Amino acid sequence: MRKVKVGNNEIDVDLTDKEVTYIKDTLERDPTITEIGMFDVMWSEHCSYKSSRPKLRLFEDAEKNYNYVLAGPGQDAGVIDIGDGYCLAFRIESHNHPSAIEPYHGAATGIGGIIRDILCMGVRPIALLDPLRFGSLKNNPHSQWLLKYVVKGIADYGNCTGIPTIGGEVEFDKSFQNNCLVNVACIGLGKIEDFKHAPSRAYNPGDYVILMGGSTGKDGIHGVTFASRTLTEESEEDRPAVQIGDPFTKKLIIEATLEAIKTGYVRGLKDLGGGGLSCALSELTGDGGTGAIIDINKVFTREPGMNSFEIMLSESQERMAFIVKPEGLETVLNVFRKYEMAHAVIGRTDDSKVLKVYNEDDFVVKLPAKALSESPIAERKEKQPKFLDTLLSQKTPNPTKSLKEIVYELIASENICSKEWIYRQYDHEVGIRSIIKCGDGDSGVLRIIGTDKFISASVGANSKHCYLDPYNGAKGNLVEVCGNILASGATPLAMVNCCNFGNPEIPESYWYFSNAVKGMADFCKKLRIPIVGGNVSFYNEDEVTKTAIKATPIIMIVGLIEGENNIITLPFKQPGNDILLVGETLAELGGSEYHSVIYNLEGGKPPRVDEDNIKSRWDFIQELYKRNLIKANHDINKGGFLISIAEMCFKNKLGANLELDNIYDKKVRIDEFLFSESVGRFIIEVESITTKEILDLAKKIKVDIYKIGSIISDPKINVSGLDDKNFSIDVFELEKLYKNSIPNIMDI
Amino acid sequence: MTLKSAARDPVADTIQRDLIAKKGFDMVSHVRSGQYLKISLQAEDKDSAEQIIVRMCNILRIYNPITQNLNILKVTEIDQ
Amino acid sequence: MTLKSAARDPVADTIQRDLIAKKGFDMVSHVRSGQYLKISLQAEDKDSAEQIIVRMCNILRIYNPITQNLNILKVTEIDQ
Amino acid sequence: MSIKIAIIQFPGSNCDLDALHVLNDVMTIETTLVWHNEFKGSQFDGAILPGGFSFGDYLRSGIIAAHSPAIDEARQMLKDDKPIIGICNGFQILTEAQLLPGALLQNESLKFICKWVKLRVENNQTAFTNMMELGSILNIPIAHGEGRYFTDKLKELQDNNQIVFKYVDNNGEMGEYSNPNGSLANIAGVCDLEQKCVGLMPHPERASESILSPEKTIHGKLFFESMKNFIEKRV
Ligand SMILES: Nc1ncnc2c1ncn2[C@@H]1O[C@H](COP(=O)(O)OP(=O)(O)O)[C@@H](O)[C@H]1O
Ligand SMILES: [Mg+2]
Repeated sequence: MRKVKVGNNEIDVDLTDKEVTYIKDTLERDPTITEIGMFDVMWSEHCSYKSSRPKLRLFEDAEKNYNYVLAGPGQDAGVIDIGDGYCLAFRIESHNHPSAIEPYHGAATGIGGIIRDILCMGVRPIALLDPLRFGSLKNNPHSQWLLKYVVKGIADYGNCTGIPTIGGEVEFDKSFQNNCLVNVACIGLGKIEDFKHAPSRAYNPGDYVILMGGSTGKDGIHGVTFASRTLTEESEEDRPAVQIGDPFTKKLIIEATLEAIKTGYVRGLKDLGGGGLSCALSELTGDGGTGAIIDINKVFTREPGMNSFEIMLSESQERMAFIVKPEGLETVLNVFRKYEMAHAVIGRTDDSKVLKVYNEDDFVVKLPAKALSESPIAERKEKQPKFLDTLLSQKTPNPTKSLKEIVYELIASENICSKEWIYRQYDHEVGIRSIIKCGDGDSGVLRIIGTDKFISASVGANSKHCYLDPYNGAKGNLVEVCGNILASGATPLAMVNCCNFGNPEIPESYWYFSNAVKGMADFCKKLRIPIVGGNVSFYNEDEVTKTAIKATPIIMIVGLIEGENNIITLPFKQPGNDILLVGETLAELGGSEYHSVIYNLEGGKPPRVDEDNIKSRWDFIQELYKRNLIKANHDINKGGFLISIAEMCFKNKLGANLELDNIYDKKVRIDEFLFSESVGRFIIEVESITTKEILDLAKKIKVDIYKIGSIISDPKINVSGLDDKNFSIDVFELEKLYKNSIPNIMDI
Repeated sequence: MTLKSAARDPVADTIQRDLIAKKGFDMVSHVRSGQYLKISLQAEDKDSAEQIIVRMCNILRIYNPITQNLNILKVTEIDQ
Repeated sequence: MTLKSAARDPVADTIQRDLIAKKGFDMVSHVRSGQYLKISLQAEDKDSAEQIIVRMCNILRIYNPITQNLNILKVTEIDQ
Repeated sequence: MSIKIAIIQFPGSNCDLDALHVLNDVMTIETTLVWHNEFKGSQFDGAILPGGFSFGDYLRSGIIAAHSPAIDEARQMLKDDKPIIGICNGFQILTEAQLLPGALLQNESLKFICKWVKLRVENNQTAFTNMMELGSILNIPIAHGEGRYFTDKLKELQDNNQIVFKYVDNNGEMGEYSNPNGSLANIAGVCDLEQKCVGLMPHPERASESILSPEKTIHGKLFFESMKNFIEKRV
C-alpha cells in the first residue's frame, strides 16, 4: 500500500508509480480520485491477473478448438452445449482471504458470488460444490472453528437459495493453518437461447442501465485489493472488508433475473462483485464496444452522505446490473416490482466508447471504456525451491506397525475418513435432480428433467502431491477428478480450475504456479479436455513464517451420462462377483497419506502421469461400459486401493477375499504396493463369467489389469498372497472408524 | 451480541420491511437484530462476574469480534 | 425473547457443555439463550413506547408465546 | 370434473418448482404456481405450501409468511372443506399462523440436517394420508434446520388424534436414534382438528419418483393420491 496524491486528496493504493504515470499519460490529465480507485481495483491481481496471464496463455483456446464450447475463459463462467437445446455454465472461485478472517460470512458470500457469476450467463444455478482446505483438525481449535463456520456459512447460504450442494472435498494439512482455502463452484443449466440473449456485454447504444437488488453501502470497499495481498497484521484493519451475505435477497434476485430474461428485453447482464459498480460498468461497455452515461445520484444507498468514490467502489453484496432495450423498460421493471426488489435506472448506453459518470454537473469518471481492461502485465521470476531435492529423496522408514493396524489408522485419518459431518448440513436434494448424492459416489450426478441425460460433476486436488511435483501433481489432479467422473459412468466434457498459490513475487512460489499451469495445459491438450474457465488466488502465504500454502490447483470437471441405465454406482453389489484392479501400481509413496499419517513424512517419490496410459485406460473403461460389464466402479485415491475396496463394502455390508499373489511382484516392498497412490487406477466389480472377456480385451489394447479377488457376503476383507503378512480386517470396524472420525474430533 | 453498525443486518431489515412496516407500525424507524445470552454464575462481585463473562465469550468464540459487538446489558446480584 | 424451559434450549446447553469441557468455568451455573432486537421508534414518551412495542410483539407474534418469553430489557430516549 | 391445485409461492420458497413437477408431470394433477399476494383460494380445490426459506427464515422460520394475505385465503379454504398441506417451511408457516398446533424449533444438534428417514403413519384418516395404511413405514427425506416439533399440549394432540407421523427406525420402533432433530415424542407431522390441514417436516415431493429414492420407493406419491381421493370423494 502506498499513498498517491490526487488534487487535494490522498489515497491509499496498490498501484505502482509506473502504473500511475502510465494512467496519467493515457488520460492526458490527472485522474479523479474515483478513477484512481477504479484503476487500483481493476488492475489488482484479483481482477487483472497481471502475474498469471502470461502463463494462462498456455491453455488451448477452448472456444476456437471445441465446437461444443459456447463460452471459454474471460467470461463470467464457462458454457458448453450439451445437446437437446441445453447448455451448462460452470465456474469455480476462491474466497480464501475473507473466510480466514470471518469463516461464516466469508464462506457465505463466496457462495453468493459464484451464484451471481452463473446467473450472469442467463441460466439457473442448479448445483454447488465446495473444495476446502484447513490446518490439521485434531487438537486444533482454530481449524475446528474455521471448519465449523465455513460449513455453516455454505450451508446457510446454499440451502436458503435452494441450490443443492452436491459434492466437494476437504484436505487438512498444516500448511493451511493460517491460510485456509475456501473454493466454491456452481453449475447452471438453461436453454441455449437464454444464454445467448443475455451476454455480459452492452452491445447497443441507447439501452437503459438498471441497477437491481441490495442497496449500496460502505461495506467492502477495497475487498479486491485486500484479496490480492497476504494476510498480515494489517488485515485486522481491513476487517470492514468482510461482507454480510443475504441469501434471502439473493434468492429473489435469482428469480427476478431469470423472469426478466424470459421477457426477451434484457440485452446484457452483469453481477456486481469485486470492484462493484465501476468494474461492472466498465466491463459491460468495454467488452461490448459501447460507452455509457451514468447519474451517480440515482444509485440507491444504504446510508446518506456516501461520496462518489464510495458508491463506485462499494462491493455491497446482492446487486446486479441490467442492460435493457428501451421498449422493454416497463416490462422488466414490473418483474422487479413483483419481487419487491429495489431498482433504479441509473443511465443509458451510447456509442462514445467512454464511460462517463456524473454527480450533478461534475464528472466523477470519464474513462475510455477499454482503458481499465488493458492492465499491465507483471513479469515474475521463477525458481525451483532448494528444499525439494531433500524432500524427494526421503525414504519410507521400515514399518513398525502391522499392516492391519496401518489400514485402521489410515481409514480413520482426517483426509480419508467420511465427510458426512459436512455434507449432512447441506441440502443436497433440493431441485429434485440429485441422483447420486453427496457421499454415495465419486461424483455428484444430476438428472436433466425432461431428457434422459445426466450431469456428473466433481472437484478436487492433491496438495501433498503438488507440493513435491507441481507439474505431475496438477496432471494427477486432473486424472483423479476425471476418474471420479468416469467412475460414475460419465464422459468428462470440460474443465475449470482454481489456482491457489503463494506470493507470485517470490520466485519459488511462482515456480509452483508456472509448473502447475503447464501440467494442466499439457494434459488437457493431450486428452482433449477444453479448459473453459478459471480463477487465480495468489498471496496465500504466511507473512510471519514466510511459508506458502502447498500448491493447490483445484480442478473441476463436468461430464455427461446418456441414459439412466448407464449410471454406475460405487458400492459392491453381489457376492461371488470378481474384483479387478485397473491400472499399474508403482512404488509412489511421496506425499501419500501413508507417509503422513504413519511417519509424519512429507517427502518421497510422488506419482507421475503418463498420458498415453491414462488415455487407454479411460477408453478401456468406456468400452466395458458399452458392453455393460461393470457392476460397480470406484477410482483409487488417498490411502491406496485397500481403502477404495473398504469403501465399496460399506453400503451393502459385504466383504472381499483378496488374493494378491498374481499382482504383488515382490520387486517393491509390501507397504509400497498396498499404500501407493499411483494415479489413474480403478477398482471395478464384474460378473465372474465375464472376467476372461475383460482380461482378454485389456491385453489387446495394452491396459494393466488384474483380478485381485472376489466379493463375499461375510463382512471381512481377507488379504492373502503377501508372503507371511496375510491379514484380515473387519468391515464394520472399518466403517465405524471411517464414519466417527470427524464427529469425534469436532464434538469436544 | 449485535452486528457492528457498519455491517448490513439483513435479518433486521427484512423484519422491518416485510413485517413491521407492512402491518402499519410505521413509527418504527430502525431495527437491529442480535443474539442474547443470560448467564448465571458465581463470582466475588459484579466486576469479576463481568470479567469472567467477557473472557468466556472470547475463549468460546461466542461472538466474532470482526463482525459483532459484545454488549453486557446488565449484571445483577442474586442471593443464594 | 428467550426459550421457555419446557422447550429446552440446545444453544445454551452446548455453551455450557463446552464451558465445562474447557475447564475453569465451573462457576457458570446456568445459561439461557435468546434472540435480541433493538427497535428505534417515535413515541410520546417511554411508557407509550413500551406499550407500542408490547402491542406490536403480540399482534405480529414477534415472539412465539408457545415457546418463548418476551422481555423488554431497556427503554431509552434519544433526541432527534 | 378435474381438480385444481395451487402451490403458493412466498418470497424465498424453493421447493415450489419441485412440487409442481411432481403434481403436474408425475401425478398429472392440474396444478399452478401462485404468488402469495395474488392467491385466491376460491379458484382451487386444494393448496400446497412448499418448502424453502420464506423471507429467509429471518426472525423465525415461517413467521413473516404467516402474515401474508394468502394465509387468510387458506383459512377460508379449510372452512370450505378444501385440503391444505404444508411441507417443511410450509409446515412452519402453518404453525406460526396457528392453523396447526405447536411450533418448530432449532434442531437439537443445532445443525441443518439433510437425510432420508423413516416415518410411521399414526393417523390415516386425514386428507393427505387416507391412502396409507395405519402403522406403515414411509421412506422420505428431511432437509431442515428448524424442525424440532414442540407443543405444550401433547395430551390434547394425542386425544384428538392429531399426530399424523412419527420418526421411527428401520424396524418401525421409536427411539433416540430414530429422532433426527429432537422432536417431542418423535413427532414429524400433525393435522388440525378436522384432519384437512396437514403439516410435516419431511418432503413427499422428493420421494415420489423411484430414481431419486435410495430404496427405489415412491411413498411420497401417497400424499398426493390421498389428496386427490379426498377431493374427489367430497365432490
Ligand atoms: N466439502 C464437502 N462438501 C460436500 N461433499 C463432500 C465434501 N467433502 C467430501 N464430500 C463428499 O464425500 C464423498 C467422498 O469424498 P472424497 O473422499 O473426496 O472422494 P474421493 O472418493 O474422490 O476421494 C464425495 O461424495 C464428496 O462429494
Ligand atoms: Mg474418487
